[in-house]
Amino acid sequence: MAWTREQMAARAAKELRDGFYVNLGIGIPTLVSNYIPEGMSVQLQSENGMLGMGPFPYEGEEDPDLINAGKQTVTELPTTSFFSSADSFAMVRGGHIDLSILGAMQVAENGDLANWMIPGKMVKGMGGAMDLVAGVKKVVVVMEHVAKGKDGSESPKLLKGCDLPLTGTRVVDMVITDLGVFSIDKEGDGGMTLIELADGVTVDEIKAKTEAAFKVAV
Amino acid sequence: MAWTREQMAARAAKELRDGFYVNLGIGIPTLVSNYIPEGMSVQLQSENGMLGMGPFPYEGEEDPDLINAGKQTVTELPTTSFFSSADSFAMVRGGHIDLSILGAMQVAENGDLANWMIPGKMVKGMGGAMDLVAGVKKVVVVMEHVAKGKDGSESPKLLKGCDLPLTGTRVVDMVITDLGVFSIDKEGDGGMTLIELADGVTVDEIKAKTEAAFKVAV
Amino acid sequence: MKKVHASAKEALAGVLRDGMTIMAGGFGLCGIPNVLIEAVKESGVKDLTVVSNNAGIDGAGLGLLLETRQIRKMISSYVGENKLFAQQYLAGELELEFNPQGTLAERIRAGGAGIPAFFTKTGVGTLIAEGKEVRNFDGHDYVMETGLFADVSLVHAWKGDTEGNLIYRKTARNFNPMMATASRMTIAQVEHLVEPGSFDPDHIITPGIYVKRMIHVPDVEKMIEKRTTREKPAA
Amino acid sequence: MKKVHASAKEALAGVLRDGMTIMAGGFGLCGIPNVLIEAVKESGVKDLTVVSNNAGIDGAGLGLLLETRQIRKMISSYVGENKLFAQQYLAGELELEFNPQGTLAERIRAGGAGIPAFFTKTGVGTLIAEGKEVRNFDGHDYVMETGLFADVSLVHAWKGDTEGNLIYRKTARNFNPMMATASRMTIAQVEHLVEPGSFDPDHIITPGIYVKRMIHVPDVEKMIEKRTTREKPAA
Repeated sequence: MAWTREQMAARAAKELRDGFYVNLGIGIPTLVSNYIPEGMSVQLQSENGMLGMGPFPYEGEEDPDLINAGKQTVTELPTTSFFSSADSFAMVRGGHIDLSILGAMQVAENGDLANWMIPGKMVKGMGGAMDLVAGVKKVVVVMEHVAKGKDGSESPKLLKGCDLPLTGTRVVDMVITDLGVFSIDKEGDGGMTLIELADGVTVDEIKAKTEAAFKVAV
Repeated sequence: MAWTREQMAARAAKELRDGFYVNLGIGIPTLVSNYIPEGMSVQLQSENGMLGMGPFPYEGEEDPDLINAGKQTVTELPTTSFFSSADSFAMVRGGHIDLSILGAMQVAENGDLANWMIPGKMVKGMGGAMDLVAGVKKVVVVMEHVAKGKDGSESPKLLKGCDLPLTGTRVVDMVITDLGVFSIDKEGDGGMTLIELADGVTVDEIKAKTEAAFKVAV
Repeated sequence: MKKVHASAKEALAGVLRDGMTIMAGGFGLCGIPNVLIEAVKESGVKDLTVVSNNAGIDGAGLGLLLETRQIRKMISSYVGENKLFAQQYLAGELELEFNPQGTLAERIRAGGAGIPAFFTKTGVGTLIAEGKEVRNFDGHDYVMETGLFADVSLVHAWKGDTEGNLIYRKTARNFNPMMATASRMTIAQVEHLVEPGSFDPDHIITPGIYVKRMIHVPDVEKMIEKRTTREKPAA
Repeated sequence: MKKVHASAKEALAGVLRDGMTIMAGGFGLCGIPNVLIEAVKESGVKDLTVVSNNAGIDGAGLGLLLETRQIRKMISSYVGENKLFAQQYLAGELELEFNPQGTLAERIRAGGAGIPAFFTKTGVGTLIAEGKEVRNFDGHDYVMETGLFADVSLVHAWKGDTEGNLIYRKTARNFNPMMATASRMTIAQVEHLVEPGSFDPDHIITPGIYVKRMIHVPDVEKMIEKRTTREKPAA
């Protein structure tokens, strides 16, 4: 049985280490904050200018001056600091953030990532995604294993090469899907390796739903 | 009779305008702050990270954390702000400072400036001088008209071309010496023009002590 | 030099002209100079190039200037929240230059800091790098990006003194401090206007040198784009 | 992650090696990490490249590491206050790379910000530009300078919380904030050590992410290089 969104987030949380500074994207990645192990110090960065992001506020305590990069109201922690967008992306681009967990439309077996535009559709913009994938030490993608069309058809998202416009080249270190976990040797020629299977999922099922070539080490 | 150091500083102060942000170099330029006209708002920048520099402290009130770019103890004003060296030179290089008044070893008729090293002598370094002359909107040099050797010989400091290593090329807008005031068309080909004489100084005296070609408009 | 003006209209007097470039601070609707934007709308100035991370939403922020078609071109990183924007863009009435958010922030900082160009690895190998110089430093490729400098910057601050020193509040800081440095004419709206000397000088984020004009907006409306809350645990 | 260490020696444990590059904050003797510098001296590490605006004075600051000949090369903007420096330099025992002060500050900021190179007009047409690329942007020449990144940065702050968030005092800020961002291992000495939550988060200059280790130096000695005063007006 494939992993749920919650299970994917819980799996992604296993990449956290004590003392890590982490940037979480919108969607499933946001859920990862619910799985930070007790006693582990993990500070969340929000690229609009905040380090040490707290949970959503209680109703009635929202502050319009205190939002995250998804424009949601959030709260402070004792560890919090605020800074400008230039300082925030100096932090991102300078390689100071340990881990970025984000969603994707497509990932290629060499680590190329596409997650910001579909030609022909209205483009909303890349926001901070290109900076994050270029700058953060380790990039983990969390996404559904396949894309589902309106007609119910399925198409692979783990590809030999992305056909959508790229967000970054050779940037993804790990992909967590509802079916399993892949590591990518983004700086070498080691390609993609399946390192974990979701409960009840077989290598054959993954092979059938994956265009990218991958080694198996489960 | 040639101007005194105080008179040169007073003359330089005439270049101040209400609302100006000004950087003053070490020596005679520092004296200019004594001649800011009553009622005129002029904020002094110190390139080590301070805007709105106050006078020297009263004895016993020196603060080791509060110094100017010449490493002298200074004081705060109600207008003061502090910032990093990177932010300070962003301010300088970005053209936000209206006026820099500084000393010089040599100035050429095209506005070239030399004030940081003499080959063969121990070099102390340029500090912030190169940034200031490159970045500040208007650069005024205040210096003795001629250099005096140990044997009493005199050599001109206003030259056709500097022979000492340069601090900046085509950077000086005005030179105030003990003998008079020169403007320089640093961006065009207008060269140097004598625009004021110190009391009792003649154009002929200046011509005799100046290597640079200059027009006369006094 | 009196920096404080009685109204946004007065603060903008003599600075607006058709075809000019304006920077506007804010991230989403957080920390936007909304009172100044409204005055730009009322001025009727047009053919604007606007540098701002987002384009407001329908009916608020820069969305106001889209309604009146005063904007010819946006330089932004994300414009997703604005239907009117999409409509004008798809109709070819609006130019759009996307910048990665960090590149946009750094281009503005560079413009204010006298840096005409810099290299970044953001966007290498993507559409963003097309037509730009790519150079290798120490084995990695970087793309050259240029500084941005505007005719006017509009910023929002929490507190300001009459000298122009500004302090921002929480994530309402965002693009405001860099934009304050990157124009010939920076105009700030401040929620709290105080006398010089009211601030600890170590707390000032934007030194007064950058702020040419100011207005006091004591009761400024602040909107929340995505109100998100959690439930209070039962007592 | 415990960042606070009991002593400078403990904070430096395992990070020093011969031939490494160290950044040291401060301007003159103002805001220098003197307790950490002393521990570097005691460690005996040698062949250091030190990035610092100045080289201390005889017997204080980086002057200590000159006495013991632990420095092979300085990257600075001004070294005028140090006779031992002059002596070792003229004897060819010490390498020296002068950077204009603003270029030095920006190179450090760039190194910390992931910018391998940038253009500045500072130094165009001077010795500083020799051997470097000069390029014209909009009719003006600029020289390309590269980012600086060190193995270790030593900084001094006024206050720090145990999370590593730092606040500086007056002009003791100077090069410390950029240097904190531009190394793999930033170690801070703080005069006041407090618990997280003690600071208004809008006042923090260096976010804790940049600080790997800290020591508390409650009674640190601060020297004044040029004591300059004026007379009190008669009462």
